Amino acid sequence: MRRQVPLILCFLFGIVMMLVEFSPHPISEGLRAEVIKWDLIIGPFALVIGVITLVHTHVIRVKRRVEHWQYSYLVFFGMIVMVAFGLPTGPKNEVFEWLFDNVQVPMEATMFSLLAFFIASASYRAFRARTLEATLLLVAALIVMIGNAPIGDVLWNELSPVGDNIPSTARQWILDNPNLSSRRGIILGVSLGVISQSIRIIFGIERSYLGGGD
Amino acid sequence: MEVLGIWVAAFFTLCIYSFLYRDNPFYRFAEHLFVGLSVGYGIVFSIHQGLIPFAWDPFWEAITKREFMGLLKLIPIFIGLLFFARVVPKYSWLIRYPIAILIGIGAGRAIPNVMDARIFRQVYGTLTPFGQIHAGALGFFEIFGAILMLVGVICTLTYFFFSIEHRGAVGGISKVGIIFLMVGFGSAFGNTVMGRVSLLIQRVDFLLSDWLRLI
Amino acid sequence: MLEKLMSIDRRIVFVLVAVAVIIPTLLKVSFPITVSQPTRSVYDFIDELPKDSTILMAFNYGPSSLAELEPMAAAVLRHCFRKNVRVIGMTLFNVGARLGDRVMSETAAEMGAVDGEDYVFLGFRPGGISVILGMGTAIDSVFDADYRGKPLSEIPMMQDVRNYDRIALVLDLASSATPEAWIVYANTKYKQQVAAGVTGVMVSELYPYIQSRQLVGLMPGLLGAAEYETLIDTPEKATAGMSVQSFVHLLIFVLVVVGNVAFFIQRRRTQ
Amino acid sequence: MISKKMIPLFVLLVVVFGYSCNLAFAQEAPAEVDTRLFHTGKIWIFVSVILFSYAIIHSIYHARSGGNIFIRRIAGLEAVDEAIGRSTEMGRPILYILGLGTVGDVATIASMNILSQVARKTADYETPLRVPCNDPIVLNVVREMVKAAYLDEGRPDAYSEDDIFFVTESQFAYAAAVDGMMVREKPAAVFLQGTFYAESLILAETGNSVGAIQIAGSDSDSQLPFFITACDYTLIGEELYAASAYLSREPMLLGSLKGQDYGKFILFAGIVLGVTLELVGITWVTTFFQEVK
Repeated sequence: MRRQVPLILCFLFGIVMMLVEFSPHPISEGLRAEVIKWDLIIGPFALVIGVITLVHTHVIRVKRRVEHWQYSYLVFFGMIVMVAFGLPTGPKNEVFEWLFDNVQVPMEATMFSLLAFFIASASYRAFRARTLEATLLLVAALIVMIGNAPIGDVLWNELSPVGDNIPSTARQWILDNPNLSSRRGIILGVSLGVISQSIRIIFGIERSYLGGGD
Repeated sequence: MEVLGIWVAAFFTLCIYSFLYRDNPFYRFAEHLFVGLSVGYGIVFSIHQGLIPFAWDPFWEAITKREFMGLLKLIPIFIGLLFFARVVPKYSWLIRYPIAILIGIGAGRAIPNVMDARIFRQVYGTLTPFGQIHAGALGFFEIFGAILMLVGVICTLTYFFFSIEHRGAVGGISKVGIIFLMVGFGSAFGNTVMGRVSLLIQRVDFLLSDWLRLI
Repeated sequence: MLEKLMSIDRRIVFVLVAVAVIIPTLLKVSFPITVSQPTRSVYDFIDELPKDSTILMAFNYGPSSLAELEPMAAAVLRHCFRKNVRVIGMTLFNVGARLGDRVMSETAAEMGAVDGEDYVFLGFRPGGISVILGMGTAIDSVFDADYRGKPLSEIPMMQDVRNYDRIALVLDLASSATPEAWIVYANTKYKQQVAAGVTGVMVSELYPYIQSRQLVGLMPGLLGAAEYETLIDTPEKATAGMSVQSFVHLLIFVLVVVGNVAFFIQRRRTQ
Repeated sequence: MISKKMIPLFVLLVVVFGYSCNLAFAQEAPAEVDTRLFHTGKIWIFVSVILFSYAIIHSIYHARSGGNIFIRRIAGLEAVDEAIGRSTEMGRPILYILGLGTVGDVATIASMNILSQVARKTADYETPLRVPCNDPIVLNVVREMVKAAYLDEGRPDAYSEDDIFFVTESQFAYAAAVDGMMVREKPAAVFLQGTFYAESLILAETGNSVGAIQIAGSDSDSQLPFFITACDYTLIGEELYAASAYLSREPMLLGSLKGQDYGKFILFAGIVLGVTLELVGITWVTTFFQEVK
């Protein structure tokens, strides 16, 4: 019951989903639509696990008084406020939207914008032409950067006697050519990996998603 | 409310930026509040735009219409409810049922579609320029591009062969593969710089124009 | 001196970056934008659509990449409303729901587009790939109502749109791997035309799909948004942003060069 | 594998499905119905799937029955021991970050396999191993795997469940929290293995700034440039999968790697043959790979 049933379910749903892809027959199409519906219905319940685990983690932090445990109350506070305003009326609630627009959005947007600083610092400190490979990465990155910045074309057209918009043309060439082919190589390899993983999962060879235990 | 909103947003923006100096209580305050809010937001959406339309509505319909066969719709709902077994340690293994179904569906639909979209169509894309070369439809520069693409795809693919030692010819080809990979990663780095800086520009624009009204 | 240069506190770099953004923002400098082919392809595709065609825009981004993708969304929406192309909005990310709703209604108000006739926002449904596949069978099997709760059957523009058959283009505005999901599932399975507007990070990896024609076109981050603004002749935030962008790019360029020169001098000395 | 008890379950499922399909069909009967049982346009995809499945399963059974499977040396793996050794000497923890993937992601599973090998070593050396998780399901699986590793090494006492903990599902809050952890705890070694998104640079750069040895590995190729520039060693794309096979010597992983290599070889041959034939005007290979109508 603990391992076999999940393995059988996984096999059945997997093999059905795979085979219906090859048959345009209405029964097969109906089956496909039904399985997709099941996926849509079951999926949202996974939320339960996330919430339980989060609450559990912070309850333990408070109980054990780990460093900065006081901040855990803020997590509960934020969660409760959002749920209190959003749950009864749905997401089209004024306070809920206000909190999202003026608290959640600026915080997340700002957190991400920290990346601008980090990328500059990483460029300065870690971006070294140590080896041939690193040099290539560096040169390609610099060309693409100058091609992306509108000032690149402006400066080139002002200063250089030959050609128009060479920086953006060079950028486009790198993207269209060496970049494209290396990405394609990666896509081919990774896709074989994805398919092989899926085959292993369906046939119950890969079971790590079940976790350990019996 | 709008002015208050701008000030609140500016306050939290600055709280997060204080991290650039170092980790501090303002940052931690914002970080934890953010975690809470985002989880709360996620709960509301999962319930209102996920559980209610997908599970509750059909469930209610099945109950009120009193159709026996309609009750079959309750099976996936029941399977979904097994996620709650996580609360009871003794039965927490029951969550494997819904997980197994979700994973099985994902794996099953991936196989044919990935084979088609990401293998067949990509190989096809690699071959088509050579048909055009045969037809004489390409100029010198495009022919050069097509050959370079072929070399790039083959060498990159060779780099990812794991069951042969990379010595001799194979080693050489895979070295060329690394060259292509690095140029590709370099272009990603260049584009990412642009992406990240855009985020900063937007925040600075918010602080300078919406909050401080300097522009 | 050299050691000092090599090991400067990263906070000094942070200050330099801040200055390179703040000063040009205040000075409002502006540069012309060169439009790249992949962006032009998206523009041309939408521009050539007959009146009253429908496209689907997926707002698959959160606040984190709002800066890159919202200007793009606004520019494309303006173009569509101007051309009388109807737009169905939806998202696979819960954070995208509020953002998509906002940018659609604001742009519509500005352009005089009517909710339910010229555009509709369906909101969010969890399930990712299953949502994409489910909409291929019947949109109302996934979205029974729009974001405001109005049943699809009561929305005029949704009357003849049952699945992908009447949708001319899916434009995925994405900050993660969703364009590949649309390619693998909507394009392969339903022959749906797909285009994407993505964050800078993802631009490079999607190029193989342009050459193989699995993507109609691709807009690269803020630059893509600025290019689109140039194409529809309405310079807005993205065009201004790209000008500021130039200075930060120059700064990072210089930082990389200085860092490497210092590195080489140091290496030669130790040798 | 499947016992007789399961037969009623099978039957039940088939009945339920059959009925549901009828319902679905009745509701959504399209105007033009394609009643073919098999989509002839997809025959080659079907054949490829079957052949590739055979190659994978055959290689796995070959590996299981003791067949020798060669995997090339992977640079960066030697550094694993070095990193663990260094942490032990310095008495600082090891931080193992699995990224934002779910248990369905190949990269996450590969990463969990590598983690399990790392855990075996930290169990021996009693080096604290801290694993902040982003996905609750991953968390549960990882706990089991690490516990099993400590048990196998005979050190169940050294295993601490609190060291493997859930942070948040929110991407940025996760990055910020792990970042804060790096600054506070100053780990000597940081492993960044799995599926990563934009948080990769923050994590790698902060790890770099606290002076940790960093070993990265990911198949999220848009994030690889940052790992390559900011980390000491980086496993690129499939190298991550190969590394997990190489370290664990698990027949399943070795076998599938071999099977995938067969697949690559066929693609390789297909491309070379296709190009050659195209150049002389023969198009059947290209037609083979063409879009299904």
